Amino acid sequence: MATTVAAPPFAGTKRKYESGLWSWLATTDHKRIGQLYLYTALTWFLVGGLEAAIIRTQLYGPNGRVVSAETYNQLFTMHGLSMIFLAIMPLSAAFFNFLIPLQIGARDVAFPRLNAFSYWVFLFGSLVLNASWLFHAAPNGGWFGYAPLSTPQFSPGLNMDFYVVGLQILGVSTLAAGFNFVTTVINMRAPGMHFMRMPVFTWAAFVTQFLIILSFPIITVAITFLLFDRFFGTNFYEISAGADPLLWQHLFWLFGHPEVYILVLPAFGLVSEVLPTFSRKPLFGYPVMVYSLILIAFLGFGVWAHHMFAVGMGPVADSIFGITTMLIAIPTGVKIFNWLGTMWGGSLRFTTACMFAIGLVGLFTIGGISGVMHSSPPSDLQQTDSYFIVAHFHYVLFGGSMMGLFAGIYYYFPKMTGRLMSETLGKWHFWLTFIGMNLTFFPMHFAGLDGMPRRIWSYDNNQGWNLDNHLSTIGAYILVVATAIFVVNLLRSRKSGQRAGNDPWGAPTIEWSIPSPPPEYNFARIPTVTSRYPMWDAKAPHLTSGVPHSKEGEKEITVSMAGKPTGHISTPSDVEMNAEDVHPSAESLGIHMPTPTIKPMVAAFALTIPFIGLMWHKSLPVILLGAVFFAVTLYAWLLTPVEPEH
Amino acid sequence: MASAAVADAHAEHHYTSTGLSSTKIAIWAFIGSECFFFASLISTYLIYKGRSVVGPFPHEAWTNPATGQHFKAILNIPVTSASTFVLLMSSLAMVLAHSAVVRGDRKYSKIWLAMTALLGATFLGFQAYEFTSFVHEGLTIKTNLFGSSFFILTGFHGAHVTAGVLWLMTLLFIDMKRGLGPRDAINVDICALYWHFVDVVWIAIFTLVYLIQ
Amino acid sequence: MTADHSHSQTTIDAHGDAHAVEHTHPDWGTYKWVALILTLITVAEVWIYYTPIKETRLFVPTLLALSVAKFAIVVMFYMHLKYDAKLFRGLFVGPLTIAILILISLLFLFGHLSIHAA
Amino acid sequence: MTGYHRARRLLLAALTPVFVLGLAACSDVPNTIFGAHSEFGHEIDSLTYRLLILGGLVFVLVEGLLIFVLIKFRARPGNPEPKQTHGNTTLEVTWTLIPAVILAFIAVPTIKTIFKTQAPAPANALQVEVIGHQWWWEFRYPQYQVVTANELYLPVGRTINFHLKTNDVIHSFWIPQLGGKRDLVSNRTNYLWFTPDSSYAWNGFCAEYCGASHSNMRFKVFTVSPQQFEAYIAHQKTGPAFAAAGAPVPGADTSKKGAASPAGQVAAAAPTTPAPAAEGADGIWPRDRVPKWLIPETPTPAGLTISTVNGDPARGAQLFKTGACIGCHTIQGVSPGVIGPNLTHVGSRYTIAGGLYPNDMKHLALWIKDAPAMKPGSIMPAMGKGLPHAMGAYDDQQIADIAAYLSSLK
Ligand code: HEA
Ligand code: HEA
Ligand code: CUA
Ligand SMILES: [Cu+2]
Repeated sequence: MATTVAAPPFAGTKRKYESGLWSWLATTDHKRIGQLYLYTALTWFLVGGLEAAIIRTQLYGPNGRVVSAETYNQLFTMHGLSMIFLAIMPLSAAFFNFLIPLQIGARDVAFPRLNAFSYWVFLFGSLVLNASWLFHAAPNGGWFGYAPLSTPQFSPGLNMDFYVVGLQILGVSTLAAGFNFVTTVINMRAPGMHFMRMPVFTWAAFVTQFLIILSFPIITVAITFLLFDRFFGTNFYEISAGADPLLWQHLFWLFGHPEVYILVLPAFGLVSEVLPTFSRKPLFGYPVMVYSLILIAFLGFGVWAHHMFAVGMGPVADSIFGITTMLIAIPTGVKIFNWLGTMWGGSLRFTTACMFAIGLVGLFTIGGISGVMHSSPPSDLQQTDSYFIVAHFHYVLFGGSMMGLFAGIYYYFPKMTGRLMSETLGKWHFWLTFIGMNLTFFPMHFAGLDGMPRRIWSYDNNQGWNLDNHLSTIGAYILVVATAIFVVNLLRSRKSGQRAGNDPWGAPTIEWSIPSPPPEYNFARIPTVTSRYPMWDAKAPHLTSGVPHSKEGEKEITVSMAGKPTGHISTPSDVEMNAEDVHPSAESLGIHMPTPTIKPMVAAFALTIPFIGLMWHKSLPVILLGAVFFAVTLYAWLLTPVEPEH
Repeated sequence: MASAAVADAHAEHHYTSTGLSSTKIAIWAFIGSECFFFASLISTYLIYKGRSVVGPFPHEAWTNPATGQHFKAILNIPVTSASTFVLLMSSLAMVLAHSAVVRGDRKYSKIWLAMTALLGATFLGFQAYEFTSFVHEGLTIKTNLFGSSFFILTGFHGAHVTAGVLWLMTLLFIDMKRGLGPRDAINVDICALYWHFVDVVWIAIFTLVYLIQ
Repeated sequence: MTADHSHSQTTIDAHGDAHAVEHTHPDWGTYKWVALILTLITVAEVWIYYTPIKETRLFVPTLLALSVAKFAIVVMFYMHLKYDAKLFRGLFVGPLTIAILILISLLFLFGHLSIHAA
Repeated sequence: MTGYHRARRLLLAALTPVFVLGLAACSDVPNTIFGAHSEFGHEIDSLTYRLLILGGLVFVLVEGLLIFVLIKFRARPGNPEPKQTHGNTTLEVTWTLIPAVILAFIAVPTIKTIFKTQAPAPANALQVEVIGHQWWWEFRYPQYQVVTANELYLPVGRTINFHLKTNDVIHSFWIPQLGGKRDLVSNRTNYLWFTPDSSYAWNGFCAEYCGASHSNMRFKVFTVSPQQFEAYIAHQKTGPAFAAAGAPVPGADTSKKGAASPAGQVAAAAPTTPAPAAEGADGIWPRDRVPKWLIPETPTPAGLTISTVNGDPARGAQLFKTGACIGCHTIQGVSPGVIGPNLTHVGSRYTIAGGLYPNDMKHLALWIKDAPAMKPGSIMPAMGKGLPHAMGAYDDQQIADIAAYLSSLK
């Protein structure tokens, strides 16, 4: 269990870089980077949602004329891109950053500066992608930018240039983070934190990183081809040269399907943390939960062509991909049922976090079932590219990923900020989201079954789609309100939320044994872990005694917080110990933390320059200058040691 | 991103759960990822094999029906065999450099590092020659599907070699400045792993692209 | 052939890094043989390219076999995966396998391979 | 069939709540995928019903269980700390197996249906070439050398084998009521076959995003009696009703993809007699049987007006022949253009512009005046005088004349 000494009295000299804007630009602290990810991603979520709101307004009635067809095409493309690459993935990344080191008992990630680099590349990439709006030339080829529509012949404008360049930059960020977290989980676990003791979120994150580092190279290649086609006249997707459009489709979905699990597994992980805490029971079937994660990820590489059932791959391929796709329902089902098993016999506390987690269990299942309906190729011929698909993926993406991430935000906000989010506003947020989300996306099933194709700018009257679309749009507006409430709650609670102790929820894992927010070094002394639920072993021996997840005779836990009696289990009323400044400094504890540096940020900035040069009339000087600048910053960064020599 | 890992390992002289070096884990993860990168490039080359609507072609001559212009088969096996051998030898030099560093043998570490970089540069020289002569024979990146997929595949491999050469020269530079000792072994080791992987990729390319028709 | 080499090696760089596993590399004694074998295989590959074998249906399988051998040797000895921690083997062989499977299935999907032809 | 009826009954039992909602959500549903009107559609339907039933089952089971748990195990003041269970192998095996079994019940019929529906089409099938264009449809009957656009006539009871090709980007051919879609993939030809089993009119859509006017790439399908189909074909083979003077142009290059009908040969063969006046004799779907949802209600762009809609066909014919129109459009015996839709019998269609507007003088005239305004991204340039990027400089009267000419082409 987590054994960490009560820290020596505070010798408080603020280190430089410790406050102000500079401290954020130069930070290598995984917790700060996590928050940078969080707030950036939430902003993009609002943008993506705003795009969605406009889409829904346009579709409210037949023959809508709110936006032009061209604008509409840019809107849904950017909506998809923003939500997937700028909202959900970075939101997950926020939790990877903030949580993994805390959950495995580490001081930081394996490569703190690479971590900062990843964030800054993400930020600049997302800005480049959205800069397209300024030129009225946002990507307009759909989020999977099918060739040949995306080739210069059919998309001569800047639009798809932004797509290519934006995704290429974002890819660098995601890959860099991927290697970083793989290494972190493998190598930075505290003593005794065996793989099969790791919190399930860390497991989910770990598996996700493999999906990332194995699937992103593929999209990188696909996009590189498109980049060369668009900028240097190669023929990869050039129809007149005999190119085969299915090349893009296969490469894209080879990435695209693993991607959808990249989007949902972290949410699964968060829910697997939240449900046990609020059922006051350990996760049901921990090993199976871990194996199913691995199995889902593995199968995820063998199903990509289920997005292509209408392209005419022939009966054999259709059958194979249909079957492999169905198989994925099994490990996923196991997760659903094990979550139910976790709650079964528990004593459920319906906090906002818990409600969102339960929301995932209920809503993701709906999306999963429609997914299985797609997996039957002949039936999918009637479903594909209709609103039935749109319904499916919003149930899995909003009902799955977003619900899980909201649960995570309410659950971990106190650990990030030391303050609780308002439960009242939280409940409002949940119920409005729950109602709005179903009202938005359930009717889409019917619209789809009634023959409404997706990605249509406007539809005609008396096609039988009007009511469905009215409802969807009203639902979307409810979601806008819900989200607004969430934003307000978040901003207010940061400043004036109720103080949270180390462990406001009575949670089982070691990140709750340290102060909220944690000191930069996380653990005054690296804990030694002897079970899956160390905090429960310590706090409620009578509960956990004799239970396989804990070792007999090791029940006492000392929670590291300045001047607090050991063994104390904090409650939201422990106000004083949360103020940042009561933490003893790293020096006073003789802990060496990485020196803050802005080199990663500069390097990230340099990296984007060649891409911009590419779009800017392929200006060779800019490209070369950028490349050299990048090389220089890279050397400057890599040749300075992480920590002051000691 | 692997290069970013070189000096960046926070965990290097801290406790690690596996007792293994973090940078080394990262580089292996990176290599695993690179497998997918090159698998995609090679797949594309093979998929587009024989699908070009106009020549020139890799293995057989072609006369342009419109202009009557004649093109001979593009690929030049003897030259490429030579460059393949060069790259193979560079791998040998690399391992010797590494064990020299591990031994703390300043003299030979410098020699072999330099030798590796030199052989790598030679390989690039071969590739430059190959590319220019192909262009003269009428195959550019724009000519046909073969041209596009061939130049991008081998070009990206060449880019990897270039990065490797720069990395080696950096190590050589450090060696000359302050000398690489056993405690730097790990940094040379990961560079070596990268270098050998690039070599291994070429082994696949040489067979799948050049020899098999 | 490698056992004693790697042994002597261990003692040499024991002071290198804390972990013997990582550094039981073979040395020149092994490397020269490896290099020789690799060279011979390469020669063989190019040689059969210029022999009648090229026309037979054995050509492709032989070449594949040879390059797989080369590939494996470099990975095992030069990248010392043979001597190194299992973890690294997993990190490399796992992805490599999936990547190759994907490559093969793509060739099937684009009709370059098919059951009866093969 | 019977299987599918049983399935349907079961379904209604299992999914009443969902269906009530469903029906509420769509009172009048011309394009529903259910109760399809071809054997292909039936195959798919029965599979889809099966999926809905089993899916509904899982849905009810999981959500029911969830709600039960939430009520039963909610924290109440003073209830004891729950028992710390860590899993239960038998249970976990069970809920691994049950889904597996359910999936088997899905997989087997799925595979069966795949091979059934993707078997080669019967030899005697009617061959129809479907060629996608941004953003309209070209339909060709190679066996009859007939080319038409955006409105497709099919005989009931005869299998139709579609050859799906595209002239540019990927499109997707979808008639929800007749069966599932197939993509039109550049540099490839896809096939899709089915046998319509009842005579009616259907909406068709482009289902794959294909650029600016993807939403405006619609088409209409009429399944007619074999006799009526013969009449239709016969009529299509004749020259335009308004046989304006002018020698048949030499056959347009048919070898080229997307080329027009071999005007030369056909025109030579076909006496250019005026089309029979009687409704139906020309095989055209009778106006009084046109369902209301077949006729588009698309509003015309604000600010785009035409001052007159009564023109003189004869003058229109002259303008057409001397104007830019001939560069893009084929009118049998008049013009060879192959870029736009074949207009030989445009007057006998119910819609124009890829099913976007009803085919009347007003819309025709507005279309000719400013196509890009009428249909975003349209490749047909504006013809009206003084309009931005206008290709022609026709005043409203001239436009009305051309419109009159075209509508006369029954
Ligand atoms: C979070 C992202 C996410 C997730 C997790 C999933 C999960 C699944 N998806 Fe989905 N999918 C998308 C995101 C996602 N999808 C997106 C974005 C698209 C559209 C892309 C685009 O075109 O723009 C898409 C499209 C898509 C298609 C292509 C449709 C088409 O375009 O024609 C298919 C086809 O098979 C499919 C199938 C599945 C299946 C079988 C699962 C399975 O993993 C679901 C498994 C889960 C369950 C089944 C529920 C729980 C299980 C039980 C309760 C056990 C019992 C259940 C049964 C026995 C049925 N999805
Ligand atoms: C995780 C991914 C994700 C999420 C969360 C969403 C969320 C939503 N999506 Fe979307 N969607 C996609 C991923 C996602 N979507 C993808 C991948 C596509 C396919 C794109 C393509 O075809 O290429 C798609 C396509 C898509 C379509 C189909 C477009 C078409 O085919 O023509 C529609 C139509 O209704 C839609 C609607 C919505 C709505 C209403 C929401 C709502 O849930 C949004 C809710 C969020 C908000 C409402 C936040 C906004 C809040 C405010 C603006 C308040 C501001 C307040 C303050 C600033 C204080 N989405
Ligand atoms: Cu054609 Cu969409
Ligand atoms: Cu998928």
